[in-house]
Amino acid sequence: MITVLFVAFAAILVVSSLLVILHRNPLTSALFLVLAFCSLAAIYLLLHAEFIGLVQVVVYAGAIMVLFLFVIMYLNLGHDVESGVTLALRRGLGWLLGAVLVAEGALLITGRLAPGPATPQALTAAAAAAPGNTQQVGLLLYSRYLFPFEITSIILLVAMIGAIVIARGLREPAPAEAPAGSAPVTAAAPEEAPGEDA
Amino acid sequence: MIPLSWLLLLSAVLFCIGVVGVLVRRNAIVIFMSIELMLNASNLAFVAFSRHLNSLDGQVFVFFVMTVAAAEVAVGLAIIVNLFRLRETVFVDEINLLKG
Amino acid sequence: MNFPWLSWLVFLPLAGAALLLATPAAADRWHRRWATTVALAEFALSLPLWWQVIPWQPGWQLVEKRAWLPALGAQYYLGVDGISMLLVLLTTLMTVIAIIGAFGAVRERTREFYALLLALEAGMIGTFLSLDLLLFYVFWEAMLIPMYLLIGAWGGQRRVYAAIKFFLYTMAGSVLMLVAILSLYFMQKGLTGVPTFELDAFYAMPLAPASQVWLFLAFALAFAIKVPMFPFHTWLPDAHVEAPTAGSVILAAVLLKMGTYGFLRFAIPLFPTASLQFTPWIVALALIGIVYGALVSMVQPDLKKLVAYSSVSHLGFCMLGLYAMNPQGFAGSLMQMLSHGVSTGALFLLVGVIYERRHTRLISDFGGLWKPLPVYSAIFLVVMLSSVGLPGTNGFVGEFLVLLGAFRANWWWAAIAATGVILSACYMLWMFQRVIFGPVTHEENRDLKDLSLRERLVFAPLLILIFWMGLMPQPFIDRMQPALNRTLELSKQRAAAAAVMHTLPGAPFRLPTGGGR
Amino acid sequence: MNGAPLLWLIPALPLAAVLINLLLGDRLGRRGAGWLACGAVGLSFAWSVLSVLRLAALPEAQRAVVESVYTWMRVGDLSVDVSFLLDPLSAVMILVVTGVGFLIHVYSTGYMSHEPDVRRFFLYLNLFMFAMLTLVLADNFLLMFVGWEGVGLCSYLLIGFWYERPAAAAAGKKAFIVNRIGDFGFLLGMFTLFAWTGTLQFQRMFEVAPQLFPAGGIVITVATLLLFLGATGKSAQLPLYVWLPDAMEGPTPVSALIHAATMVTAGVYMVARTHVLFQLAPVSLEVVAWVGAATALFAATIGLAQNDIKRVLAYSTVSQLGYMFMACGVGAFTAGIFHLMTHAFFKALLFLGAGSVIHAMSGEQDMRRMGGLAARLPWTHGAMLMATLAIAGIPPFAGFFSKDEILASAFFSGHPAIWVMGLAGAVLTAFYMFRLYLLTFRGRPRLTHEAEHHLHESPPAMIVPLFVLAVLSVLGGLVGPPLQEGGHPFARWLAPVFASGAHEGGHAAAHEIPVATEWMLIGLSVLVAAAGIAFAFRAYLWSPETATRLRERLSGVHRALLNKYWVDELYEWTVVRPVYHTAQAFWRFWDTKVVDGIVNGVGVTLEGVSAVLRLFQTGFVGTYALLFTLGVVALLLHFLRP
Repeated sequence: MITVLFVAFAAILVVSSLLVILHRNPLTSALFLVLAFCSLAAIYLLLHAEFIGLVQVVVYAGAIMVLFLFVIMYLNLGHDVESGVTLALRRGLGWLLGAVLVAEGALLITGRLAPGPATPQALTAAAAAAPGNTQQVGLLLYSRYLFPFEITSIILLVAMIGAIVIARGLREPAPAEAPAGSAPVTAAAPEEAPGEDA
Repeated sequence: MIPLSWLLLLSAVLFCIGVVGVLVRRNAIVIFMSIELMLNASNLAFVAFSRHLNSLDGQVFVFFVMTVAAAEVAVGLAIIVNLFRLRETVFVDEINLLKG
Repeated sequence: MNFPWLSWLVFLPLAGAALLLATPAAADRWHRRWATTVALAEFALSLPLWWQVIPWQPGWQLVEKRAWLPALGAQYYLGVDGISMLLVLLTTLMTVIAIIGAFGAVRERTREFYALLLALEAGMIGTFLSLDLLLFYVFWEAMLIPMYLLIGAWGGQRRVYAAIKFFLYTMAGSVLMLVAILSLYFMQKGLTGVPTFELDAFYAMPLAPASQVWLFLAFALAFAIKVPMFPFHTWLPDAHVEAPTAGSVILAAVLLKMGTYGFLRFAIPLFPTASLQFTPWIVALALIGIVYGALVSMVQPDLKKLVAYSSVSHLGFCMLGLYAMNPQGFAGSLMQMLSHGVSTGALFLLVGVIYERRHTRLISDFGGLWKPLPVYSAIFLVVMLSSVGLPGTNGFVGEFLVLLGAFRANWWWAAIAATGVILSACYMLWMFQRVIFGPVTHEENRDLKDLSLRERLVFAPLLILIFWMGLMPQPFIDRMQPALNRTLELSKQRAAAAAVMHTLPGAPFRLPTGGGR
Repeated sequence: MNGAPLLWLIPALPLAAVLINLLLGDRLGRRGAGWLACGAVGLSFAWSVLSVLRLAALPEAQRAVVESVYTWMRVGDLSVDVSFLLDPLSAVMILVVTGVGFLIHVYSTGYMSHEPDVRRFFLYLNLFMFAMLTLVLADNFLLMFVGWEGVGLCSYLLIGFWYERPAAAAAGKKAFIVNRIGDFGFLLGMFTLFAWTGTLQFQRMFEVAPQLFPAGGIVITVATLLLFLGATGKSAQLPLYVWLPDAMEGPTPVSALIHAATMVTAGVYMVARTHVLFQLAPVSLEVVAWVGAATALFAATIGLAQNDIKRVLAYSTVSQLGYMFMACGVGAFTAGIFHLMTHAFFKALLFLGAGSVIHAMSGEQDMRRMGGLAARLPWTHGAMLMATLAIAGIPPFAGFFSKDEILASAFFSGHPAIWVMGLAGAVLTAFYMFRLYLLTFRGRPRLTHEAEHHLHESPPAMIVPLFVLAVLSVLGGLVGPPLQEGGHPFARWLAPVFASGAHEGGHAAAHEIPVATEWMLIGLSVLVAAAGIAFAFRAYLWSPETATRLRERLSGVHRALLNKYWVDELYEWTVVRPVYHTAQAFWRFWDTKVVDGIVNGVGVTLEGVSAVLRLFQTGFVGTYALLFTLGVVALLLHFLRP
């Protein structure tokens, strides 16, 4: 039963991500990406990683994609025009490389993976009965990974500041005669804070 | 139960789609999305192994990957917005200031 | 000896240079005075070495050993013996001469100029005194920088090209040497477990002939470039032509001796079997260097290039002396180093004098200088004769001993080298005739003013040295001979040890006895 | 020899004069410099005479005084010290050098009286005396080599004394370089001897040599030939004689002192000094004899056609030196030295006489513009006549005795061909010497009016030395009359030096030859000399047109002689030019193109490679991503490798 679900979600996932890169209109690509993220979250749930699944939905689908959509809308991009011979060459090469990578990945995974148990260990009874996955992850997060946890918060802070500074736009060196404090050439786009963490 | 190799295969396919996206598309934002795909592929592999080895470290890592992804998107999009403001274009192959 | 004599010798000029940099840029007269006092102090400090170093006492003297990089086992290990004492004296003397000689030459940025000169002196003395291979390598490279800047900043038109060529050429060679030093270090560590760069440790370490070959080649290349030997010599004329007078004097007088000193101190004793194996090649290059250098200098239009190529020829003699592998050859080689330092240093000063007055180095621009500059021409005559190796001057003693040593090693070596004696007479006399003799051809030469008192003061010690070393060389020979014989003995023992270690077909150490006795 | 011999005083005196001259500088004044120089050489001459007398007082066997001053070089088994040796041979030499030198110094004060830079002239002259005396008194090869190159240097300086004349400077350079080529041989000879005998000291080497070197062995022959190469360089023999005629650019007293009396004889002295070695190598002796004879004849022929009075004398010197080497070559070293001494007298006189003539003619050297000077320059004419008779070999004069002895030795030592060449040379010598005499002193005066006006006899300072030399030219020969049992006094004086070495054997000592043939030889040589003189008189005095007719008929030969067989041009094309062009080729092609080419080439190739690599920086993010992925693919491939 689970395998059927898994196959279904995997199929959705692959198709939607293919469409993401194939579709001309970035907006539709973005939406397909949301679909891909959700199917991925589903797969996480199948793997008993509930916390990650939910966080995936909230962070990726919720925050990041919203940001994407906002920017796409903001820049109101039209259709991507994909033409020109160099581009064709690049696309051909791109696909070729993609295929080669997939083949290599497949060979590596099927051929060479450590002989370990092909199927995941059956869940021990205790593990299944243990408190919820989120609690365990939380415990782990605040015990062994406390330090990296704090660092991620700093990363986010840095990213925020970075985004604000960049998005404020290049304050062209004001021409000598223009008074210093004149409004920047381009209107500063209000920047919505990046998706906060879970 | 879902065999590990399938999961890894799926993540490999997902990753390759991301790579192709980066290589093929001209639009910076779509490239960005493809990068997100690649990140998620790795998350999938993490979770797969976490499940397989029955240790939660994998999931914690996925958590960290996500925060980094979020930060990256924020900064990336800010750059793209700025780029658009300066060059009126988002197409990557029209921006070659760093030509050797 | 509690007084750290050698450290003072190395770091006094460095301190002088540092203090000099602190002075304001404009006061160039002060810079000159300060540089002269420091150089004179350094010379005064080095003079007592002449009596203090007891020639026949084996081993190093006035030794100073302090831990430097304990982790690596590298020590700050200075010591002196007969050979390095003489070379240090040559360095300090020629630095004083160069600084006083080139007083008027440099006008702008004098502060940096003199600071670099003093730093260069410190580097040179350090190289001669260091007995720890890593320390030696540090000083060896440290010398390059001031010289590079001297040529690069105060040189002639093509100074940048010349400076870079000089730097890269020497660097390329010495990098290989570093590799060799390190491999020696690891061999030593492997063999005795004690990580050290001490020269004595390497002297004691038996080396199989096979491994000696590559190490020897690395060392030999680094030193051959510095000598310079035949194929690696093209940096010298460029460096000399573009260098300012003071730089050129020191470059010729001391820097070129680093190469031959390196062979004498490191290449031959450390890898005697390989040295013997490559003797034919090195002697061939030396002989080519002698004849080729002389021939090429014959046709040089530029005075400085002529003297530069003559240095190639003279140092060819040094190398020939070294690779004759007998007491006369060694003594002749070291004497030739000292006398070449004095006479070529003087030659470059002489060229500098007329360059300062006429701002040209082309022989065709001069002619009949005897009439306007009698004193200058007389000094030029004596220095020219010393460079040609007239008996009674210092040039002859070195050349004679080298030729004698070469003859005993292999008679036709001396035959070919002796043609260099004729050729050196040819190019020097032809140059002398075109520059000094003959009627005054160019109007500008007619009213050149003769040497000032300062310039005469500079040449006085050189002339005295030329005749002292020529007529009474025995004090010099007595001081160098015990050290040279020890090096020779050491090489023989090590070669014998190496031959035993690895039954190499052929090459048991056979000193080429040449003729009857 | 009671008390310290103080031999070093002899060379030290002129050296002291040099130093005083240098230090006092201009304060010395022109006359002061002259007196200082002459005084120093005079004292040196006096001390030499005293030392020789003290030497003569010693019994014949121990007539060799060695005085070591200090150790010069001691390296390994080489030990050389500055030490002087006085024995009959060097006694003769120092007397000749200081005696004739003193006379020439006195003459120079007169001759160079109006020369502005006379102080520098006397400085060089004294330096030369120091170098020559060191050479002659040296007790080992190395010190002799110091003197050897020292005299080479002084001849370079003195030839180029009038440095403003390019010809003089070039001649000086030529002299030094040709000498250097000779010294090359000398140096190598010295090394060979040292390598085999382990010493450079004459006496020790001569004791060891006979046992060490098998007679006629390769090594000793090569060594002696190398030494002889050095001698030819210094004494201007074939093939290295080219520098002597050009050396006439220098002032005349220089030619007299250096290029007649002293320096050029150094080669002969060296061969005589090392006679022990030469006798061990008969092949070398043959070479010496033949080169000597060839040079004598060759130079005499050139002398016939020269018009410059000093050039004639120069070629005559080369020829007479040929005779000396011929004498040594046939083993008659005594005769060689005897001729050296007599030649020093009359040749110095000839040069000084010529100098006096040139001085009188205010610089004119071409004989074609002289003539009939006998009346106007009586003293010079008288002295020159005696010298010309001496060199021609007319009996009472010195030249006859020494040249006759050489010819006799050549005849009796079994070298008939050499004897014939000697005789021919004698005829030519007599002819060209009297041609010189007649053209300058007799016949129609061909002076230019201006020269005629200035003609004046030389001052006494020049005439007195002329006459002293004239007396010596006349009486000098009496020291060695022929037909003396047990050798003439001069031979007996030199006996200890030459007899002590190898056996005198091979060559018949003077006294065993039958008296009748001896007289026949004397008569023949006188006859030959007379014939030469007669022919000269006929050609240049009684019927001048014979000379012109002769010249037309043999115009080809005449031109060859006039141009000195084009030897200079030959050397220019075969040696100087190729050396110059190889040097050019080395420099222009080899040094700048090849060696520097490689060095710069390395730089250029690096630049090229980096230019190629730059192409990858296209600026497109896509390209970078592509490369990135290629990298990953390659990496994975690596893992896939079996």
